[in-house]
Amino acid sequence: MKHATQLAAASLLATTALAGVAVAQEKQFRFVMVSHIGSNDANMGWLTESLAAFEEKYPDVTTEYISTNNYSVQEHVRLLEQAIATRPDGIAVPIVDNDAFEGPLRRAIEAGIPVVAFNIPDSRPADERIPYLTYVGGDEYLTGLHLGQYALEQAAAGNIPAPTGIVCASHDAAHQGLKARCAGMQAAMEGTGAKFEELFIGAEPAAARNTLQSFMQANPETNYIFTVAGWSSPWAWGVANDMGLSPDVDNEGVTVMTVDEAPVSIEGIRAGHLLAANSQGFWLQGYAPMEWLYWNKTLGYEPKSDILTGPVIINADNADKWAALVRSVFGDQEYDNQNTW
Amino acid sequence: MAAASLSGLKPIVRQHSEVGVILIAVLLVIFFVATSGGRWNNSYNISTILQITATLGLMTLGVALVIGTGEIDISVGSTFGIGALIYLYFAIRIDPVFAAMLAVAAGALIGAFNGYLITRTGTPSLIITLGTLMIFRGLAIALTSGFAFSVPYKERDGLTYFILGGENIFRAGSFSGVNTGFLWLIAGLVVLTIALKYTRFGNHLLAVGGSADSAHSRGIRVDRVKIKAFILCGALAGLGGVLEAGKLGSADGSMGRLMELQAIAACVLGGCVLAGGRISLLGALIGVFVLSSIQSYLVVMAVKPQWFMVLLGVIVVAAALGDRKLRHWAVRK
Amino acid sequence: MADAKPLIQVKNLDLYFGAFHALRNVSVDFHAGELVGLVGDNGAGKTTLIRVLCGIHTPTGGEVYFDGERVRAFHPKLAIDQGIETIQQSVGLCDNLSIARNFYLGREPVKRILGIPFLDFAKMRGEAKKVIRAFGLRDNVSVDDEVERLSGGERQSVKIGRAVEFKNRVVIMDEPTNHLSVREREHVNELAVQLRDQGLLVIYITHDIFQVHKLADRIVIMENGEKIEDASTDSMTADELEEVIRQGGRQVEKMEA
Amino acid sequence: MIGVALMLIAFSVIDFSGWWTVRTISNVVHFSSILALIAMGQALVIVSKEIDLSVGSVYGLTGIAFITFEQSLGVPGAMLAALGIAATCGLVQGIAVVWGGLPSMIVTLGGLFTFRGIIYVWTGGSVRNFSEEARAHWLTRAFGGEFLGFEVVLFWMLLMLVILSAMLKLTRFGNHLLATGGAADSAESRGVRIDRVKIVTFMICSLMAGFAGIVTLADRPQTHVTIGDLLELEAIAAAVIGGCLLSGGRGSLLGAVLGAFIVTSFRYELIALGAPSSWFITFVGVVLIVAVIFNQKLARWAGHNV
Repeated sequence: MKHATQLAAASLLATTALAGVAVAQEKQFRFVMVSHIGSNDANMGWLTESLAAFEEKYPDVTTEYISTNNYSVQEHVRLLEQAIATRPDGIAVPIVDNDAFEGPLRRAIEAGIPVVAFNIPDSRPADERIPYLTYVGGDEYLTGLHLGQYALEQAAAGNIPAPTGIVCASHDAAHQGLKARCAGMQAAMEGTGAKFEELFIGAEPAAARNTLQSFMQANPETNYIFTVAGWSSPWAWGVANDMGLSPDVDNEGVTVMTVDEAPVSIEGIRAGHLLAANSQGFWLQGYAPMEWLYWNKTLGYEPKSDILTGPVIINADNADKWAALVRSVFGDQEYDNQNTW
Repeated sequence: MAAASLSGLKPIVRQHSEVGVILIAVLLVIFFVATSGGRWNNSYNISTILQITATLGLMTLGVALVIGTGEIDISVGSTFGIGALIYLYFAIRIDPVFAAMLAVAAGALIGAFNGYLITRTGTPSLIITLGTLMIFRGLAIALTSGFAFSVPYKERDGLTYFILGGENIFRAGSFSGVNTGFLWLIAGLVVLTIALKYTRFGNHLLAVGGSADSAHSRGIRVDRVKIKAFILCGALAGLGGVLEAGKLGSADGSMGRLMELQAIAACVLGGCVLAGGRISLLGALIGVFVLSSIQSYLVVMAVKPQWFMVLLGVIVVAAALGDRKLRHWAVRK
Repeated sequence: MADAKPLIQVKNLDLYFGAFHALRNVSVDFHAGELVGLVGDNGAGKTTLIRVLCGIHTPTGGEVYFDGERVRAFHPKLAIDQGIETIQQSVGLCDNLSIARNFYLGREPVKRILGIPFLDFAKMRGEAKKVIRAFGLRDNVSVDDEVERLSGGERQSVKIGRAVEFKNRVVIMDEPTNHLSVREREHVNELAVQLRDQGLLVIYITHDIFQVHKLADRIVIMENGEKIEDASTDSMTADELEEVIRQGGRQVEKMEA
Repeated sequence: MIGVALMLIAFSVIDFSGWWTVRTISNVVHFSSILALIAMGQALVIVSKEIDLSVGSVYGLTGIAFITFEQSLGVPGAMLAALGIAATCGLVQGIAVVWGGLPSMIVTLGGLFTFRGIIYVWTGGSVRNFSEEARAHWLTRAFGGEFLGFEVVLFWMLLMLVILSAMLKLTRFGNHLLATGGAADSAESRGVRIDRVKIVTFMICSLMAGFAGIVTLADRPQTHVTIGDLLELEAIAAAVIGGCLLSGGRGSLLGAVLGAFIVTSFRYELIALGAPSSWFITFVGVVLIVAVIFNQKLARWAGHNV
């Protein structure tokens, strides 16, 4: 009994200590970002960094970052409802699923809480969609599409081989955004006659490599690998390298592409391992929604169009500049740590 | 004096296994109200917690019944997901009521499959249901990569949609009301508690969990009782899936993922003995409430998402330990 | 006093548990109004035999007739429905249930309310209390208490009371006097004789040949899954029977070797 | 074992893409070895009649600790510290199970969440890299390099198989472990300290999972915080397919290794057949059920009372 009490007391203390930070300071506004980019996704760093920068600039605003730890609509809606229950002054949320998010968001908007969509918009026509203030973010489908088109341009220029088989390696089969990236890539590759496959590799590194290797073994015509997360690109490169498929960017063997402006993506491009990545402007996706919520609260601004932060192609030509930018946000040490090549 | 009055409570704790979890729930609620400054204890949040309690609770009732027979069912998370997908697929194409019945029937079928394999082959239920957990999770993921499973928000305002997980009834003043799923849960709790305590089926179920050999020697068809429990469990998980899908209007392949573990944790918190024979349905539901309250507290207090899992894991074990120590104290002379 | 036609007839019964041959070609008749002592050392197969009779095990080969009818399906439910009650050593009570619930386990009385069959608690409590008090249950133990709290003797009383209460044709007692005090033991033995006198078939299993010889009409001795002796108590003394067990045991061992 | 033979025959028959090629075999053997290391620990826990759901998280936590500590402690120090963390995970869970009297399923479920959460809190969602010097360190090569044309993890796995099998069959502790799982009461009445046996078994299981994590990352230090996700399911499946009975007291480490091989080969074969890889989960489930029933029938046929 004694041990149990101590344990319980310790955990409750830990909770209050963490919570205390949020309650202690007197602030005028409290904005909440409810995200599906969680502890299992390195891109969370962009969003939390930009929220911190925003708080620094606007000392009268508290920002909170709430996220699921795996991609699940069910869980995400639950978090959203609980966030609404705290009556924040503004909410930023990706519209992962129109149908599931419409109910709670309409209720929040009716209750006078301004909502900004980020990262994923409500894909329906403007008059049908959830009446949020605006959308800030990229476009998952375009991310895949533009990257695919860029690769075809490079192939036409003779820098890389023409596609004979493309695999879109996805780490979460339930994540709608990842499916949209693959769909974009597929659309770009249509007409080339190359075989396109979507492969669910899972998020476990050893199992993912095993899966990808098995796939490459069974489908020897595959020569483009598109990893829909930056952190899985070294795995794909490693598998192809082990199999002697010359995965570096050259006119033979396999070509690897990925997404995100993460250090691992940028450094992969700089080292010649990766052809290109696609930035969605993650830093802006954290900062800009807060800015719009603040302006809406203080000035009554209501932007009349979506604000696109991407996609922007990162390739060997601009990777150095990207590296400098990202270093300035994360700091040198964190940047180097995140480079897992 | 104090010691004497405390030991006077022992028989109550001994006979009502839910006392421990009620105590934990009360203490937690007091703590949450005191420290959250109204962020936890507002009507909107409470109604959210009750909504989670409703769907997870229906699943937990079924799991508790299976635990009562001395078996375990960890496939319910996948059954929940399959139920949700079936409901959404047919609700928009045929009719919500028909779809709901189909989803519950599918759940019952999965339960029957589990029960049949377990009783027929005498294999541990943990392994069989682990197998079906994976089978139907894979199926759910495969299904959702081919079709969209959703019902648009605007179309979800008919009476049938309302009954199957619709929004906020009893809305009054500042109280934002509860989801109809909660009524299903209460109905399930009442019916099953009566069935468990006051009917032959309940007596047989507990006897099977207490001592399958003794029950068998008294002429009880142990296998049939177990299969019935699994069928009920599957059907309840399917119903939970329907209500969750009815509320969300959409589902992905991860629907219900990890809920099986929460359901088992809730049962243990609520005083169900995993060895079988002693269960408390009310206790299990309060266990669900405790779990969803903790989760919601961490969210509304903006605990960093990284801490979330650590605290959840530690609190589940600590609460199970506290509950056990309390019961230990009550049994001691 | 026994009927000419056997109530239970066992013919060439064989039973395997995996590779283990638990019953070997056992044939034996039991008549109504007879008290049969079934004797043998531990592992001789006596408990296995009666577990076939009360439906727990299904035999691998051979036939069982009840009242002249071939028994084709084995399940305790069927046995109980036909009036075979068993008092077993280790099974029969569920620790987690109350005395009243255990008493009626498997044949619970119901009362219909709105057409739904609810348990008839008033009857269950009343009857269980009446019978069990007669078997010497302490006054401070209520029929609502869990069986877990009873002593070994009290548990035995619940089982015997239950077997006696329901009017049956066969009562099988498996080591009924284990864990009992001397007084309780005499009481149980008297009951066995009483039941026989009421015209029931009583099968009394024990390894104490001297105790059962005083009660039984007939003794059946088993060894290593086989029947090795079947004699009326008039024809052989207890000492002679004990010698058979000794000899029989040795004979079988030789055969095995 | 019969199962493995049947499966290999089946694969050879339905083979579309060259099952019997060196690269396929070495690919399957590599991941099988990693999974087998975890499955062997799991098998020991199952033999003691408990279960450990936390192995996937312990695998991840240890691996990430190894990479993170390398900067401050160097390769040998990081390795020891990481294994120390793994042992602590096992110790804490074992104590909660034995002295707290809680079902191991609940405790290790808590462990699954807690250890994964610790990874998140500690790393903030991204893993640091492994320096060039560390990758070239002889100890890293010893655990992650190649030997005789095979990944060295295969030989580590075989070594652990021999050591643990010897421990289980030839030592007093092994005897106590089997007795604890087979009949805890009887074991206790013969003076076996079942609480210690169980705690040590949990520690061995966590150590094996941690060791697998280190071996994996020594080979490929490119990882992510999701490392070890859902591996517990594959490890339990491997142990059960290999003939561990959940009723405790019986189990074979060689079986667990072969079980890991079956699970991994199924993944390969499914992908080779062109099935969507989400079906893999479904198929592991099917194989699990079929194998457990098959093993049980086999054991009963052989005369065991299970």
